[in-house]
Amino acid sequence: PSDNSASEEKLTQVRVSEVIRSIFYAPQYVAIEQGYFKSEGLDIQLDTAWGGDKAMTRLLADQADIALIGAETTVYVGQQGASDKVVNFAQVTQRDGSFLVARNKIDNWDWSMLKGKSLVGSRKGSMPEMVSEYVLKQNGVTPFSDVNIIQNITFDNQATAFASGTGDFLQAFEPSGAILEQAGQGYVVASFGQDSGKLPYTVFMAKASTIKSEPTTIQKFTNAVQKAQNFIHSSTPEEVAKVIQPYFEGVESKVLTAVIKRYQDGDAWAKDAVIDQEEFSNMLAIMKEAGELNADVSYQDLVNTEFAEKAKRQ
Amino acid sequence: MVAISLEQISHKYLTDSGETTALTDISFTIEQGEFVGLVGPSGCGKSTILSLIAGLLFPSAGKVTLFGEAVVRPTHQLGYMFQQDYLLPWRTIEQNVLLGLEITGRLSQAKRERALRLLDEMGLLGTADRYPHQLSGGMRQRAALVRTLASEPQVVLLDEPFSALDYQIKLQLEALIAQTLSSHRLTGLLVTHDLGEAIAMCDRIIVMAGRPGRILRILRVPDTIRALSPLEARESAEFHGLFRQVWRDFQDEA
Amino acid sequence: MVAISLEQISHKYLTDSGETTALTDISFTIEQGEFVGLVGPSGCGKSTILSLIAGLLFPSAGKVTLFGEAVVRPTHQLGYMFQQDYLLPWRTIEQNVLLGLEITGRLSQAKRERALRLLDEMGLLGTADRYPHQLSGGMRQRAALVRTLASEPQVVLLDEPFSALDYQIKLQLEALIAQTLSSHRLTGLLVTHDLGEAIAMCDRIIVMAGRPGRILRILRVPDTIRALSPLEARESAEFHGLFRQVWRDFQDEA
Amino acid sequence: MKHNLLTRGAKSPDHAQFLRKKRLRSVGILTAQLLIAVAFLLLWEIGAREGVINSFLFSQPSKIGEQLISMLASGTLLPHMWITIWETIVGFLLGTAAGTLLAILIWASPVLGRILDPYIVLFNAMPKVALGPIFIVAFGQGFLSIVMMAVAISVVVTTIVVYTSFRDVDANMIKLVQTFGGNKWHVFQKVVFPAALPTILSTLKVNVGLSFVGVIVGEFLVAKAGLGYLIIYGFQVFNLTLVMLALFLILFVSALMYHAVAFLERRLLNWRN
Amino acid sequence: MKHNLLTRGAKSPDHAQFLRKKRLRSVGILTAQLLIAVAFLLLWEIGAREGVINSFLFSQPSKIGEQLISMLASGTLLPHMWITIWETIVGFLLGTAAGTLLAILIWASPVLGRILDPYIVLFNAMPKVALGPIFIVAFGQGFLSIVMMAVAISVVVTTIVVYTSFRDVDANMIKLVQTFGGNKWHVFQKVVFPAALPTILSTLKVNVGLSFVGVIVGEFLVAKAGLGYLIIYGFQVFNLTLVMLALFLILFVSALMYHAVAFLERRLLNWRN
Ligand SMILES: Nc1ncnc2c1ncn2[C@@H]1O[C@H](COP(=O)(O)OP(=O)(O)OP(=O)(O)O)[C@@H](O)[C@H]1O
Ligand SMILES: Nc1ncnc2c1ncn2[C@@H]1O[C@H](COP(=O)(O)OP(=O)(O)OP(=O)(O)O)[C@@H](O)[C@H]1O
Ligand SMILES: [Mg+2]
Ligand SMILES: [Mg+2]
Repeated sequence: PSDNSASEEKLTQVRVSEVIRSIFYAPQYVAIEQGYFKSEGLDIQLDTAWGGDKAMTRLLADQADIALIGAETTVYVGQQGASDKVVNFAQVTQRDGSFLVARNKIDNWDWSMLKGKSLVGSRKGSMPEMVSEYVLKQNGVTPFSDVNIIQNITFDNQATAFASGTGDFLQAFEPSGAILEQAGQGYVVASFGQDSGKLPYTVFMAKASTIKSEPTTIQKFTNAVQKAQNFIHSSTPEEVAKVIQPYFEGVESKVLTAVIKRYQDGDAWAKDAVIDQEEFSNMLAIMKEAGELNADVSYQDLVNTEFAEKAKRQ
Repeated sequence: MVAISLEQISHKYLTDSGETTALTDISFTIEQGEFVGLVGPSGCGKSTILSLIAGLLFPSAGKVTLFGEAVVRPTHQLGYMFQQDYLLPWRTIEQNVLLGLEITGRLSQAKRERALRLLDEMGLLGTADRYPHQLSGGMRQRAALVRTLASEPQVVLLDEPFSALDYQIKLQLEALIAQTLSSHRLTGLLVTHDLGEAIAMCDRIIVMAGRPGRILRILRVPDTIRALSPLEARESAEFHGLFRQVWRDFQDEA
Repeated sequence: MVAISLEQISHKYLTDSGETTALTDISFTIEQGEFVGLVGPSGCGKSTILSLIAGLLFPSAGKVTLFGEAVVRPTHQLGYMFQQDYLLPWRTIEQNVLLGLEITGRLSQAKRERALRLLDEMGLLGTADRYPHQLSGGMRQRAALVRTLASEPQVVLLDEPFSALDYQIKLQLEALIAQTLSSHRLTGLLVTHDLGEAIAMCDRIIVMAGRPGRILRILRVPDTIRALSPLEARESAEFHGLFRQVWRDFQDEA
Repeated sequence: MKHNLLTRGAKSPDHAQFLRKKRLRSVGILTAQLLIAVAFLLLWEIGAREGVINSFLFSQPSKIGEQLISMLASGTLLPHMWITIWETIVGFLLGTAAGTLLAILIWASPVLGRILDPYIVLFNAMPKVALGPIFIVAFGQGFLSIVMMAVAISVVVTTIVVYTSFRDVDANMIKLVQTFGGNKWHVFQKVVFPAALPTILSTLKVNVGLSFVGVIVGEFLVAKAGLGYLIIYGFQVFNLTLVMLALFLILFVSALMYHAVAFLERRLLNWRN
Repeated sequence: MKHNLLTRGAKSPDHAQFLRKKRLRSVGILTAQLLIAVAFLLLWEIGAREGVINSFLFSQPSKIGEQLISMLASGTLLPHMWITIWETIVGFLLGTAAGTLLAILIWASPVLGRILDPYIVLFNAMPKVALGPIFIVAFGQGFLSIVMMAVAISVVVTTIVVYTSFRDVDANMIKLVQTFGGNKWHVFQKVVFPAALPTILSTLKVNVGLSFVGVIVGEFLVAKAGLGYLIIYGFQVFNLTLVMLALFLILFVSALMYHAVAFLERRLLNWRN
């Protein structure tokens, strides 16, 4: 279905580094597969960094033009005093994408059931971990004193460790949650995203200097993202799954569909690319709660909504 | 009394590429107290014979006996000296000398003292606490001799014990060993490729030829030569006669 | 004409722990065509003297000349033979033999043919394409001799070339080398710790003592002995006289 | 004499006996080796089926086999293998060349060697894995970073082993060349290098392993393809059968490369017979 | 004779001359080494200040120094170092013990050795980094996994080196013990083990490095503390000064452990003088 009207030579090359390959970032794959980028005159070279630090490093080392990472990294980079700040310009996901998985089915879930148990979480300072701690506190569970959070396992291995008997609960990302359920190794009992409120969880970002020198490219890019967001919100999980299947070799389409449905139902994907101040402040609050915010950072410095607003109006 | 006897020994080494007949039809006996030389070209099986007597190897055919008993394993009736001293570098001379007694579990205060006395006799007074690398080549070989004697063997097998030494030291050590063996009334079997050495030191000489290893002839060293020290023996007229004779055997063989 | 001359040479080796005086006040000359033996106990500096003559080392004091010219670096006028053959195991015998010519860039078809002829003369016909490990010890040492001669030296330095060999082979090689050097009219300097060997092979003998290395005496071998082959020489009465004489010198020293 | 497989090539009855015994033992050893492998796979399969082993985590041989066949059939497997092998070969050759060159330099100039020594020790002791991020910044996010990781891991070991083997060459062989008036270059070319070659070649066997480790580490860091990438990706999509398959293929490839170098070694050293 | 620092211990004027020359050269070499280090740090600092080097990604020496001092002052640094060192020591001792034991087994039973041979080669060639997840599953998510990673990385190398040094013991020394009627245990205890000890000890120097690599890899995988953890955490919050500091400390610790083992080696082998 891609639009081939623009000839190959005219395409502007854009190097995009995504933090990991995840169904959570479906809008991005949709924008590529549906030809939205191409019709805007962009040729996307997608590369998976396998880690927020690595993706950010690539951006900073000029090995990528745009990165898709959690917005918290821009805060970290900002508070470490980078001269060329990294600016968020287009939101992809608006909630934490993780779920709480228990070993057994629990019908009437209450967060207080976590008390006295252990939870396999993420590394200290990472967004999922901070969200998790925030959600726990919101629900009257004090992290570390009420619940033992196991923080030391690499992202790749958390689900495996849980399945091999580590911890009572797991903060799971998809498709791990769905696969665990399918295999009868665990059951999703709650969604962290639901309880954390909206925040700029994963966004497209670029260096301030890039945004300044290439505004048209950034605009075109944002336009394409907006189109993908429209597509996702007007299509069935099956239709979305079909489009992004090539990016998930080795994942059954059944699982893919289930996960997409879960994200759609959970309102995980932003309707538009605009990062509003409220969402951003929510994220800063969560970071502050976690003790990782130790310098004042401003919404104005780190967020640019100009392009997203324009794309939304089109 | 017969100390060592070999009866129609033959021995083959088997390897992937084939078999080497190291010895064929070897028979000889050595009387107690005798000192016998074993000479022959490299590879004729001299070391193999010593290994058979020592019980380190077993013959493909034939029978080896030590004091009338078949050899089935190494025994402390027997001492072995090698071309190199093989003093263990991490042990002091005393510890090296006591190695055999240690292994056979016969180490006692009396034996330790006897060993130290032997060291003295060999002119190694004061070296007991030194490490081998602090000694000269001749001293090391003498220490190796003490190590052999410390286990109180009846029979001593010597596999070219002088060939790694300086000529002067070699002549001195030849005299020392000949004298020590006879004063301890030990039976000796000396392997050497130096025909002159064998004639000068031994009572009898077994001359071997190679490929396959066999005995060319066994000859008795005349008493006139035997009465002399190894250094003097080399100058006697009979020595040269004997030397020529065996030398011609070798040349004919080659 | 004087081939080699050493004038009041002394040499010290310096190491962290101190200095070793290897040689003091060494003076001698060797005439062209002469074959001189250098004997003395281990460590008395025999190899050091050869290294000085070969230009591998420079004396702490004194002057070394070769055919009247001061020695400043190794030259192809000079050939060197070692105790071991040091044939390069990855080269065929032919390639080994041509090593010297290769290094000095003098390899030509004529020289190659000459070298192969030398191999034949030494009884190594047909071994040119073999690797060293396929040869016996005696053959290897003979190949090393050919390697030395192939570079057409005027002077040959021999550092205990026989001491790693079997007695029989050693006697054969002694004769071969003595004969080859004289037939090529080469000057030779033979280091050995076997006094008998030096007497049997050489025209003159330089007897050294150690710690520090110095010359004890220089003696001429009587023509009667020189006329004989090394094997025969050992049996002559003069041989024993000379041997005794030097032997006593050694004993006095020690 | 009648010969069967066990006594073929025998030179005599005794030798036949000897060969039979020896070959029977070899057969026995081979059998034991196969038995171990088969028992391992069988126990795994049965354990997984019976639920003793968590087949969800460890997958099971039959599933891994299916995955292998399906990926072979769809042509999605071999490209990953080739990429990893190719990266390893490039890293291996570069690492060996760089290490040997450095060793030659140090041999030729002992002063340089002494100056560099503490840095070499330091770089050798440093876990190169920790340098990963610097590699990304310095060499970009692809092939070059991976290859450089392979080089970094293997280069110092090569230098040390090669230099040691240069240094251990019999001093008398060097003296031999010097008596012929040979200079340092002659010494190196005629003696030191050929004498050290066997050691150098046998290091290569180790080196190819180190390069492979470097490539896998590098692929974990930056790959878009390759066996290391398959592992990362397999975890991401929680397809542990894919992870296990990748692990087996890594084993397979490393064995393959080890034997390739061993073969090369034998060919190059055939003067030894 | 008047002696200064350069000629202290001289036995004669010539020797004094020799010592002076030698020691002057050593001083020269030390100076060159320091110059390299200083130049490196200086260029880095200046480059960062002038903006030639991206000081955000690479940090700069002065900032790293500040970070070091502030972390030392707050007492948050040393615990991380101790943990890493402790894990390395445990992994190192276990790996060496296990490797030596395996070597002894193989030496004592050559048939066992031949049976295990291909598996040992395979395990050796396998990049252990790739096994990380299996370690988590098998050994949990803490200390044990980290130590086991250190063991896994060092054990085979130890086995191979130790076994090789057992095998290379002069056959005549073994024969010596046998002529005294010694059995296999005597041979091992009196000759093979002590003769191989120098080689074993010098492997330890390499081993401690390997164990350290294992620990860092393990810490990347599951650590709650340690220098590897500091790197991960530093990246997580984009404090690259912390990352660089951790890298420097890793260098420092690895050099420290290398020299500790070298010291131990010298002490244990003092019979050599
Ligand atoms: N372990 C072995 N395996 C195969 N062949 C062997 C073995 N040991 C010795 N041989 C062969 O047996 C023959 C006799 O060897 P042996 O060592 O007894 O000779 P030798 O007379 O002592 O020689 P040398 O004077 O060189 O010590 C030689 O041809 C040798 O190659
Ligand atoms: N490179 C060196 N450094 C220090 N000392 C040395 C060196 N080479 C030789 N020596 C010492 O110099 C002395 C003479 O040595 P040299 O090798 O010339 O003796 P040698 O007569 O050839 O002995 P051998 O008969 O054992 O070959 C010895 O004491 C030796 O320890
Ligand atoms: Mg022998
Ligand atoms: Mg010498």
